[in-house]
Amino acid sequence: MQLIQQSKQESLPKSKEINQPQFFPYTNNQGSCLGICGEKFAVLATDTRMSMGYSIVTRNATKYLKLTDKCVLVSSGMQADIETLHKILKARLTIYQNQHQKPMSTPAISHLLSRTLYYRRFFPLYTFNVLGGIDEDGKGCVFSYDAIGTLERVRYSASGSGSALIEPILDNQVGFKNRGDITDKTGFLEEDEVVELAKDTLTSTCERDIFTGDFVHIFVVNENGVREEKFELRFD
Amino acid sequence: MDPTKKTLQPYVTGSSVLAIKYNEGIIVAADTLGSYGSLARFTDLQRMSKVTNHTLIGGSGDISDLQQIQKTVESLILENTGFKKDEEPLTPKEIQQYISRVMYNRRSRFDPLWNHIIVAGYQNNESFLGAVDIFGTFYEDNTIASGFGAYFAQPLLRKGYKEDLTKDEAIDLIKTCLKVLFYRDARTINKFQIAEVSEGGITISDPFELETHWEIADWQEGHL
Amino acid sequence: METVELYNSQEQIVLDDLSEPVKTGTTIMAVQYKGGIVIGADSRTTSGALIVNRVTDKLTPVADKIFSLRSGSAADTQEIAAIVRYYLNILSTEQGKPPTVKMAANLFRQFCYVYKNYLLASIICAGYDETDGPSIYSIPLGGAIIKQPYAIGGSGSTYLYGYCDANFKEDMTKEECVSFVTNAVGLAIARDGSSGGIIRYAIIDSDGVERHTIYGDQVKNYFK
Amino acid sequence: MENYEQSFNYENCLRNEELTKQGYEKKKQRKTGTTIAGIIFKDGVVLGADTRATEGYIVADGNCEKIHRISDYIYCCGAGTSADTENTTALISSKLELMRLTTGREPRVQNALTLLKQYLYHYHGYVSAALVLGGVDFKGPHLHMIHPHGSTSTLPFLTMGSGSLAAMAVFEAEYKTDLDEESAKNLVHKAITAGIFNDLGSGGNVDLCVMKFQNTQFFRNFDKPNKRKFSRINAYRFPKGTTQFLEEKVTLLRKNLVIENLDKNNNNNDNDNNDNNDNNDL
Amino acid sequence: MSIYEYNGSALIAMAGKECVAIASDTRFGVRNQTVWREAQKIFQINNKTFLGLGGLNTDIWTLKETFRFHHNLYALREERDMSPKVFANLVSHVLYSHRFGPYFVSPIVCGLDDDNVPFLCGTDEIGAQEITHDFIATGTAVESLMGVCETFYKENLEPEDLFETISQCLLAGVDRDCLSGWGAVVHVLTKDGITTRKLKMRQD
Amino acid sequence: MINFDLLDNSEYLNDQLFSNNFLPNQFITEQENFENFKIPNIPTPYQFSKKIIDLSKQTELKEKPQEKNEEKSEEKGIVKAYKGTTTLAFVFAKGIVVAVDSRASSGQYIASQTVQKVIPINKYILGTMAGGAADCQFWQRHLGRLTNLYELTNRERMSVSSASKLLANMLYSYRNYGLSLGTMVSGYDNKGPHLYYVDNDGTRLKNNLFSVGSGSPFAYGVLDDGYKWDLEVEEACELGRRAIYHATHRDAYSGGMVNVYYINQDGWTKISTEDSNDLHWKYQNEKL
Repeated sequence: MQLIQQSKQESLPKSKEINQPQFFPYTNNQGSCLGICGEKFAVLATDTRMSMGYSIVTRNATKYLKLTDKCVLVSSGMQADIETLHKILKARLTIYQNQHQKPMSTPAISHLLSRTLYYRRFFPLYTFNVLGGIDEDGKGCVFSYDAIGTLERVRYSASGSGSALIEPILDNQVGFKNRGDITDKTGFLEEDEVVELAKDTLTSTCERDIFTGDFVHIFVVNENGVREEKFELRFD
Repeated sequence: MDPTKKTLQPYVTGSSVLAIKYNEGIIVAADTLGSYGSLARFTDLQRMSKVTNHTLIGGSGDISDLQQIQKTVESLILENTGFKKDEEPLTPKEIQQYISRVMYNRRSRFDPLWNHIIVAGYQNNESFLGAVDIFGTFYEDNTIASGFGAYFAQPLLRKGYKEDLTKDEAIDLIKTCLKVLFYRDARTINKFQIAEVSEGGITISDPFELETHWEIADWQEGHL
Repeated sequence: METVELYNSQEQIVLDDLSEPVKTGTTIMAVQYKGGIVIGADSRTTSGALIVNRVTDKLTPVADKIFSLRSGSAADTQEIAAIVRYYLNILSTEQGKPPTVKMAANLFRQFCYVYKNYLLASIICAGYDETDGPSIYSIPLGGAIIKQPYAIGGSGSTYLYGYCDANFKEDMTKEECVSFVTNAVGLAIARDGSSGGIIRYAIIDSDGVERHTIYGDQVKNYFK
Repeated sequence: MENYEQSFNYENCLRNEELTKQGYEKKKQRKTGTTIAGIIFKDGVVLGADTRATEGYIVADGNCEKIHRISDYIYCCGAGTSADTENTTALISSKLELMRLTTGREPRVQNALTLLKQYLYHYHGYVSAALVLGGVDFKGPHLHMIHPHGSTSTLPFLTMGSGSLAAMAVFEAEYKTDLDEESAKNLVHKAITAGIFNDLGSGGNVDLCVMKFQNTQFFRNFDKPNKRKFSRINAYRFPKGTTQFLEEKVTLLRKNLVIENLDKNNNNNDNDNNDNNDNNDL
Repeated sequence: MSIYEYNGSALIAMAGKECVAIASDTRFGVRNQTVWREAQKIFQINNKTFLGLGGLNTDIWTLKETFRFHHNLYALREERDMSPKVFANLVSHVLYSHRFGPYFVSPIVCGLDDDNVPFLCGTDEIGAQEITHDFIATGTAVESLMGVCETFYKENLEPEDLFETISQCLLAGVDRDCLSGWGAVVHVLTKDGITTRKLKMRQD
Repeated sequence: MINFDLLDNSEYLNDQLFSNNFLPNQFITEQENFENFKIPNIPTPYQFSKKIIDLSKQTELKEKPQEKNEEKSEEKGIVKAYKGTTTLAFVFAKGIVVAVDSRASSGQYIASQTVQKVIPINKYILGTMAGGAADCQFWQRHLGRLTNLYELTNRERMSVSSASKLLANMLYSYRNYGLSLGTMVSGYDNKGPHLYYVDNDGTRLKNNLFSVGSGSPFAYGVLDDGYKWDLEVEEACELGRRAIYHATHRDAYSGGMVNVYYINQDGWTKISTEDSNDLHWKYQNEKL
């Protein structure tokens, strides 16, 4: 079985104590992003603040990638890793386009992203992603990930520094959890309602999460393509 | 790679570099000090350099790594002009992207270039101001400051920046920031250079000294 | 070599960490001339590479004609100076005559020695008294006490030993001595990142104390 | 049982140490990431502060008060661990008040400075309060800064906290001697705003305190640069019955029960004459 | 793991129109294991003051008794109940006296003062007071609770609406936290009395 | 596919690729250059991901902070991967029952309540997910690919035994690299029902009954009590469901839905998906 390779552990240098300080290759530039899907659309949003420690590096970072007309990726975490991931995906999609003469479908991209993240299992890309769009059947879809590529198709998801603040709101408003007044818990919200909700959740989040703020890029992916909106948050 | 051969920490370092866009270009400024620990060792280092007719890079952090980056970029440009003679020269954006990939890869090898690089360019009637840091993070902004400048100069630059900032206003603003840095950063000396990136190309000024004020000294006298 | 604070950690400087004690990097010196002494110091107080106070007064009087020059932790040295001043006050009231420099220096020694594991304080105690005339005591870390014709201290002093060895003469005139002190402190300010700002100096002789300040823009610039 | 006024109680230290050894991590205490600043003008002092208190990266309080009263004419801004700044200033404040009552004179700023300095030095930086102390007494306006380890500086303009660099940049760039009151206020406002917008640990509103001889004006929320920009609060409606519950118990307050009144055992359940007296004197 | 996560807790207090509500979960766990589902984390101090304590259970009970002792002593000496503000000062004072060896709790004090104006005060483990006019959340689920409260809170709610809002906030927050839940109790305090409800919620 | 080459040429190529001026002949189109594991270029690469990724068992405390020159504690476990679980599977006379909960936690935060923790490897073999969610998903998908390839090549289904062995061997080659998974490979082949436990150390055990994950102690109690060899299918499914429910009730890191699968000679079928909350009130009412 050629697949089972011998571990190269033996050939590695012995783990003798190296007292010199080792460079730590990660930093967290923070930020929040979220994705909510409706019946025939998906809404994705990400803030534009990029911070390093307690200082704001730039107020206009781009943390999103329009992959196809039907698919948008929003990310947060370490900016250098995010850009690298986006470049890898862009390259892969271009190759796919050239080989197959069609854009990749959103669920296929979701698996591609998952694998790309997992191939860095031993040196993770420090990114927290939400992928959303519409699938082959025209239904809205959102995929949630962790940093090393766990993949799940969900109805809504949030990631980044404010994820713990955003997700319970969505549980209540989109997932109708614990809501005695709602009978149909599988229903979807309307498009403009979801956009309003995304704006409000991010506004609330930036009131309480110091790393989220400045502006929000909101993407609405539906059958007409991707619509982009920019929205203002707090600057402090 | 043998860990003992890496730059585990920077040796000769430069402090802040500041940059701001104005209506017809970009002003970049830095002091001329190369510190060796707390020793002010090299006092006439030029930390900004012109890499093409349109692009200037300035860097803070380790000077050896900065020089390495300058050499890499120069060879890239040499290589590039060899292949595409008739075409447009490399844009500032392309140079920034190249530096960011180089720095990201060095970071991924646990052997980073200890720099914060500022790339300023003016090409095709458009000014470009971007930066790359030790991790390979790159970004563009209207005002950029590295090192201590991120804390001291950036607030002033952000406040002072407006769409139609004139050149004189920009230079005044930058000079104020340099003065503040000289007051408050222990690794800055009062010997600065200002570079101007605009339609007419790139000019880097001779080192000059700023007027400083010390009247507040009288308040402290006699107090512990 | 001292590590470089700005780049050796990932977060460039930890700003919310206020627990970092404030230190005076410092250049301090006291020199005896015929009939008096001249004391001088820079004015920079740093925490890492950040300048907390650029016009610190490091010449702290503990009695009318006795000064302490502080280097090390700002809190420790301020506190010791305050305690010594208090003791000397009581002593002089009890004795009915001003204290001698020797007394003051030994009080400093006492504190520095007994609490040497808890303090970061290196002090030069200098002054003029009727008994011994001008005298200078140096109390380095650990709490030794050494009487010297001239004393230098602080991080900037490492740059000065050669200069002082070459230029110090016994029985200088007052003017010679003042220019010796100001030149030396200026040299240290030029090269030591932890020293800087203005030069404060004082002339102490039988007539009393004469304090002077040379503002930062008037300190001789050695980089031109 | 215990005399809390005297000093700190160390009885839990051993237990907590043991827990740390077992591997339980310590929690971050509530800090005021803070920008605080002070400036001296012609005939007084202006102090300023932002209003954000953070716990980790969560804003614990978006509009807290960081300018503490020491006496009528002495105020103090605090940065660092908020419990420390609050309690340290309260302690010194009460000491000065006692001093005022004993001597019959207004306390001087130097009094407050010495007390604070000695208190902080005593705890070797473990009481992490970084303070900007300002006040006006008969010797004129005073402004001091006290570091957690007990060292002090005296300057015409001072800043502290994580946003101090941004605020100091504004001061260094624009400070002039002999400012008038209005421009001093504006300058402090500008400095605090620089901290608020450039430092993530600082945020919220601007508080100012203007002190002149025998005259103190406190401007709570002098400027509110960060109002919430978007709200759809009326979209969230939870009609009655949204939440399901298992049990319900209604207790009426006892003074409304007739039985208690018949009893007449003078149990004193009416709390209508409560005074709000502070016993905050540690 | 922090010692605060040893037992798990989630608490919110919210102000309404002449009323306040305080809610907590009722889990008592030992790390991942849920031991008891009826744990009490909210204590009534007097007719108009409630104390909620999150954090390490052993410290919760120690402190609760300490506060009760001080409160009773005060009541005996002064022949009146402590107002919520005074009680909040007591809490902060006792906690700060343990500055260098703190109790691992995060208390919330809420109540109505003499004019039936809501009073809310939270402190951290060493007694830094945070007096607000809208809501306070604490416990292991604090981030989630902060998010929902910030979104759903409205000013001047009537007691019934306040109950629905605080309950929805608590449930939404707790359902995203592993270490709290398993039942919740909500007290709504108005000038006439106290309504206590036990919520039906997820049991995982 | 799995390349351990530490020199890692792809980095240099990436240099060229992602600068905007790469030359056409340096453009790489083969997938393999993307689909490689990237190993950090440090003397002890296999310790790196252990340090970075927080996958320690929630029931255990983190290692004590030791000497001062150890790495800074804030550098540890910055990547909070999804994890946590109660899974169980048992063999009985009429087949195999696999039951799982559906919670993924990241630290103490519940990242998802709807994770599919049963991963179909092929029509006859199921794997379960416990430990790091990404590890389980990836390796079991990979295993699925291999079994399908095997089937295409050899015209017979891969046995459960060899599938589990294959997985165990793959995991063994990554021993000490910080992988975290405890999976049960269960299925039917021509020799009958089989159940194997495979974990990240390369352990492979065969038994009739397993439960894995932080809630497994609670599940074992119910399972051991109710387990008999000759259960009816309904009874067996109910036993699995009840065991998972009890685990979700007592264990903080388990919860969400209870999914029950049943495998017999015709392959696997999903029996039910029920909210553990509904189950709680159902069982509660039964008690009354």
